[in-house]
Amino acid sequence: MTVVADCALDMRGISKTFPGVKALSNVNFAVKFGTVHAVVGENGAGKSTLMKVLNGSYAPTSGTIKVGGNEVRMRKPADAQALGIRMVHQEINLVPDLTVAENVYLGRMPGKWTWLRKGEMIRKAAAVLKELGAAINPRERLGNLSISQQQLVEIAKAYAAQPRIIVLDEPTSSLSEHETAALFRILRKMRGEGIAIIYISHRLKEVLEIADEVTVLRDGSMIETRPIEGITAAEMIRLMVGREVSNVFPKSPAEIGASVLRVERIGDGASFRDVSFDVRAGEILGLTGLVGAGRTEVARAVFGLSRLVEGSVSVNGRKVVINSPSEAVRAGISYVPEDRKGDGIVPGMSVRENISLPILRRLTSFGRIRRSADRSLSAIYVKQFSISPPDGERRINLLSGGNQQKAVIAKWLAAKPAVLILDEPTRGVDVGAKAEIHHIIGQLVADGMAVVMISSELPEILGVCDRVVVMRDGRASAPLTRAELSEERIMALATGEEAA
Amino acid sequence: KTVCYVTAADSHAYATPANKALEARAKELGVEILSLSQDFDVQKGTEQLNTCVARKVDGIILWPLDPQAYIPGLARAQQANIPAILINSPMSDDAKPFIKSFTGPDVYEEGKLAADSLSKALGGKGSVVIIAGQAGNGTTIGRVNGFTDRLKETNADIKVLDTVNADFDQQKALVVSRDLITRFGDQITGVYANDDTMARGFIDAWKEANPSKPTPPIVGINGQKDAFESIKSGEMYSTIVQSPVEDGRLAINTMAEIIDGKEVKDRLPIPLTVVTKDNVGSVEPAF
Amino acid sequence: MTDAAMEISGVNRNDRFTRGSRLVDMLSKAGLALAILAVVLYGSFASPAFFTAGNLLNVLTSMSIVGIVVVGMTFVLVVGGLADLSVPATIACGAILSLGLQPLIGPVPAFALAVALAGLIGLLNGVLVGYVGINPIIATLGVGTIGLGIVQAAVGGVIVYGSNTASAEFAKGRLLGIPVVVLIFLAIALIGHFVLSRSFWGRWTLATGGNYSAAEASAVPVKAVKAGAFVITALASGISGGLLGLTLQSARPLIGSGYEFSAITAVVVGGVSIIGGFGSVPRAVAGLVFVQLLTNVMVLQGVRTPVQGFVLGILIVGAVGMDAALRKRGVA
Amino acid sequence: MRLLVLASQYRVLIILGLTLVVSALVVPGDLAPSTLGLGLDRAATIGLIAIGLTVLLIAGQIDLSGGAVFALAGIVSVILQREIGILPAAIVGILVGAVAGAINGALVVGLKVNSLVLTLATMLIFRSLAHWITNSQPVTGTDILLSLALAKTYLEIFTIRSALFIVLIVLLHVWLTRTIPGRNVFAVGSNPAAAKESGIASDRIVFLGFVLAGTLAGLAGVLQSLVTNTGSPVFGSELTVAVIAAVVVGGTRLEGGRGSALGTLGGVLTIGSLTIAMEFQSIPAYVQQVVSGLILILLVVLDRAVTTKGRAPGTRPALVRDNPITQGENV
Ligand SMILES: Nc1ncnc2c1ncn2[C@@H]1O[C@H](COP(=O)(O)OP(=O)(O)OP(=O)(O)O)[C@@H](O)[C@H]1O
Ligand SMILES: Nc1ncnc2c1ncn2[C@@H]1O[C@H](COP(=O)(O)OP(=O)(O)OP(=O)(O)O)[C@@H](O)[C@H]1O
Ligand SMILES: [Mg+2]
Ligand SMILES: [Mg+2]
Repeated sequence: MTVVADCALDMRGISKTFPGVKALSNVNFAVKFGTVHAVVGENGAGKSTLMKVLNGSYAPTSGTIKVGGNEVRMRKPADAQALGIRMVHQEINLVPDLTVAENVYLGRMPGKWTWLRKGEMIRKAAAVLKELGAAINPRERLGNLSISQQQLVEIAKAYAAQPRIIVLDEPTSSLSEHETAALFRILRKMRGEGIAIIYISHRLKEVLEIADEVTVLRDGSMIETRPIEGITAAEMIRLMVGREVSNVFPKSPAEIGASVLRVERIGDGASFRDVSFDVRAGEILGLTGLVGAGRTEVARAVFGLSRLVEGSVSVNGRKVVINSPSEAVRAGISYVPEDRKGDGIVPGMSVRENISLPILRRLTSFGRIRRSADRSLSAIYVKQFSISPPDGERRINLLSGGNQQKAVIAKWLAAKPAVLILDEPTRGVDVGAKAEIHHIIGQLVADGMAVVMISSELPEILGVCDRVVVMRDGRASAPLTRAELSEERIMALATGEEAA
Repeated sequence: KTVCYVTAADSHAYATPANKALEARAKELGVEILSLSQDFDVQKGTEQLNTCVARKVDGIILWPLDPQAYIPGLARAQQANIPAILINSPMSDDAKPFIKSFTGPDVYEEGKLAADSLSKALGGKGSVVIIAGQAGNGTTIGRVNGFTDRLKETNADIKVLDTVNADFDQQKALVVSRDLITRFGDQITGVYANDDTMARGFIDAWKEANPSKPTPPIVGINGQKDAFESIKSGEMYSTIVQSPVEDGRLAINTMAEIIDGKEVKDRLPIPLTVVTKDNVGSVEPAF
Repeated sequence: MTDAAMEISGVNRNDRFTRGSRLVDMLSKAGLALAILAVVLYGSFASPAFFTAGNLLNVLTSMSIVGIVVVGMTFVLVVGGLADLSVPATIACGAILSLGLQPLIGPVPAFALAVALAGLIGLLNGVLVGYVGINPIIATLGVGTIGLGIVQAAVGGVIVYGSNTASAEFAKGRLLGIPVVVLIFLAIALIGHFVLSRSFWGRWTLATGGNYSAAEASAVPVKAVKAGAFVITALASGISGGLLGLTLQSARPLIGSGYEFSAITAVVVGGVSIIGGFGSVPRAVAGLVFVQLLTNVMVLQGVRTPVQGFVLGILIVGAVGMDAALRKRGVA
Repeated sequence: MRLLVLASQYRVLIILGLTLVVSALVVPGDLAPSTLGLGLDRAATIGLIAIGLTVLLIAGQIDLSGGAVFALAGIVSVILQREIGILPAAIVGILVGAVAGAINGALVVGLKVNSLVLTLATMLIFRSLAHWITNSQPVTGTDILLSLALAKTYLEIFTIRSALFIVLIVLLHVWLTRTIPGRNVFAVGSNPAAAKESGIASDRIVFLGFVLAGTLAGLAGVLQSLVTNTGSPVFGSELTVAVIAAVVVGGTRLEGGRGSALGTLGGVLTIGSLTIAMEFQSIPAYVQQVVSGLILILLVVLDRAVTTKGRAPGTRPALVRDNPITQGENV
């Protein structure tokens, strides 16, 4: 195939309609070889859909695609791969029962005829993982890895295929700064090799750092493509939301009260131990650290989704023993999980049914769900959180990621908790929705709620938290107060290296 | 001496008393019984014959569930010099060379007796439905064919409206009978059920549909207790008593004779008694 | 989208969202009704005996026993429990005990005890599936085998006869011209429908089937809910078996064989998803009605048993195929 | 804990060993080669079908129609003996199995329906066909001597049937562990969406898996019919459950993505020798039922105990949660 000029990809007039949603309308999108092309937009703007069209996962309703100057039709992902297109999905898309190496080479394992050359495969996979700075054993069963490790394997898989065009759909959403840096090194190297890189992220700082060009999508339409020079984050945000977004990280002005949740020397016998912290009314406690540091496990154990083997938990000064989420809810603890698709939503149910799920018993009389109570509950939150579309009867899996996230938070607020644990509440959420979520959190603490926020995004942690606990290898640091907070300090605690 | 007994099932209204009688009698005779249950699975039975041969037993009593499938196994037993006899159900003539004897009721004969009995009840004229057992089952085949062949043989003016399978199951018989009654209504002047359980199903369906009308003459087989009650009350015309106890005892007696080196007849039927209102008081029900 | 909702959003960004799936949604709901109608029409033309009160009542009576099981099985499928294969054992348990215990403790306590013991089998299933996390097919297969083995050992294979005529009369009798079993079936179906669609337990069942971990993380007692579906099915089968015993006045260990397949067939033809999270009792019952009417028409036409099985098989293929196709269009 | 994990990894061997030891104690001469051969032959029918089912289960599918295909193929091979001779008839019988498998596969892949329900339906269809073409009567072959020859044991252990089974299962082991298509079967069963995204032709793999399962069920049925010189529409009705039990006892997971040929071999042998041992003891069928049921459940519970607790406590199951047995319905 002859490469016409340096145009790697040219998508023209792409539209895609789902039952009930026009996800893309008449989008034009072109990418040059040897550049990093960022795609930004609010949740539900259609970024992932556009990429899935490019990847052959979805057939476009209309439009043409040219790869390397030639018009192509792709019916399945294999067609796209034959053209040298590789995609790292927003959602992890790997085979849990195969080894890491087999996953990296899934669909193109090396070998003569059909015999599997295992040794070679493992060697190559190890090399690729090392290059990505990931300490993962290629022989390990993939299902045993943490999400972020799986994310790294997903990237390794695309990279190892030596594509001509690589699509990364929010690859860093579950990566730490450290791993993100390693990824960027690789991306720069690939750019140097003339590969076309499409990079989707909600983290505009990353976009400004790595991208050469940026395309903004809004509501399924292409708004603008621009070189990165001369564009600012604020301008990108304006293009994305079509309005000015002022304070991205509002500081919480709330008054701090008595300690609400206190955990003392808790451990689960495996991923963490000797973890202590407390949260007070009106306070946001940040919980941060590198990937796999054990933050999620702490939260899940406190919420009764897994077992504690040592230590104690008290709420409002009373010791509580929590063995199941319903006991946690009764004790006044709510938990917004990090894995929205897996733990957050029941896809076949409406927004209304999802919101009322944890407190269903409170809405029933004689076993029967009181319909009016059910409806008004969801109506309140749909309005308060401006969930879009504002229709509680819509099936929640038809909403965009950010709106799903708002519904999940709403679900947990409906339980009227004393303390709310949020695990990566803004992961993969666009700036607009992020600001809204931060605003909601601010309101909550102003009303005297205690909030624990787990996040990997340092600016977010620095921006909203009153105190921060840093975890490393299953151990927690002493809380840092606002005065002690700095990016360097946190990184030092998270990596275990003394700050320079 | 050890005898291998490949029975139809361990847990069955007819087989269980037959097995018990056989084993009790064996004890009296000082014969040890190795009892294997096919659970109504032919394939299992064919393989169990191999187990018997491997155990080097002194004789095999087989309850066949298929007219043919056991022949290779029986041949292997013969090669190993193990005498074999059949209990309860016949096999095709091809099996003759491999067995010493067949003891038990003649299911084909039962079909014939049933045909005669029903003919008599109908005065040689009418139209009947047959409620048959499991499709493909040897007993079903014998009992149905004996019946229809006999009707042909005697040139009776009796038409078979339909033959349906109800798997020797009362509930299934109830369901198919409802449909038969809806379909044929008053055309049904007689009923032949392959066993009393299914006859019961028909009676219940009839009473549902025509609460006040008396049932047409119904002929069953087996001689169960409840069939006797039905005959007394006039709901059923006749049944044929085939005693499982006799069945079991005759088989082991015959095998004992064979082991002792005596010659036995190649066909030893157990007595079959047709029970109607006339003799229902004087005959013992089978089970 | 309601007008009020439009007002709240205020902006016109939401005209991207339409309700494209409505038609397909309707079709998947109405499909079965149309199919039933077609069978009824065909049956009425083909056989004069079909559209008579007597015949239709027969169909209703015949389907009542399995219908009770269908109500329970719906819960199992909706909760994501695939299928309960121990139904033959629970039916046998219900039938044999409700007859066998009559002379000892009287008909009503016998019935109650039979159903309770059947429920115990269900509890065992439920614990294995819900709490231990064993695949339902394997668990119910194993428990069913064990249960049936014990039942057989207990009665030694002989037939158990009923000894109480009053209870037999009641079970075979009619109330207002409708057979008692039909009334019991309808009552159980109504209760089942209420529980699944209106009560918190039903919502929990749907949520657990829809996304197990999300339901767990939403404070739904998922293990109990999953186990509950099997207990419900076992209780239903126990009742069904008890009624079967009472109407037949006799019971054998293998009395319930085949009921599990009939029940699953009905539920699946009714369009209840086998992966869970979706389905309702009326749908399952409609599936049952359809299968039973079709079988009835074939019987009235004198179609032979093997051919009936053949047609039924093709029908299930058609039903699940259509359901899958419609679902794919309805919601991707 | 360690011990449990070990026990679970080698459970098939352990159980098999236990069964053999116990039966050696209670049965005179059980460990004689001829008795072992008996167990093996007994296991061969289940085993042949289990080979196909192992592949299907790993690929996240299930086939309940095996028993019916078994009967149908046997009937065809017997009926045709008179017309075209024994060997061609046998081949046609096996082909019938292949075609039945292809029908299953095409329907599952084409309609994108759950295979549990679909093969439940085709089971009904194939079984009805078997009754239909035989008019529900068993049919008889032409050559009874062949049956005897086929059932002969060689080297005191192997019959043709059991030798065939052993060879095929070893081949399956190599294929599953050492070849790319073999590994892809695991991928398809473990996460169908990811397999598809990676360019693996999962539809083709699933389809061929069904063809394989059908062919092997056909082969087993033809062999059975030759050995008994009979084709019967009621053959194999108890088979499917036994086969599933054997495969699951062997450690293959019903949800797809995990399993092994050697495990299946162990499972099949366990069930075979268990049956023989219990039969030698004249244990009533219902007690046998209870025992097999208990073993099945105990094994699966043990498996559960180690797979959930074997990992560090508190860790959560993998993120990718698509349950492949449900694959097809919501792609
Ligand atoms: N399979 C689908 N069926 C129906 N609607 C869909 C489907 N996939 C996406 N959508 C809808 O299409 C729109 C665009 O979604 P898409 O996932 O492309 O957004 P996105 O820009 O990637 O958002 P995010 O930043 O949250 O990942 C959303 O409204 C979404 O709800
Ligand atoms: N799916 C999983 N299966 C097995 N172990 C896991 C899984 N997910 C995480 N772990 C392990 O649990 C430990 C703590 O992980 P956890 O997810 O709590 O960390 P985290 O700080 O929340 O990081 P992140 O959420 O960014 O991955 C790690 O050792 C990790 O390897
Ligand atoms: Mg996206
Ligand atoms: Mg985490």
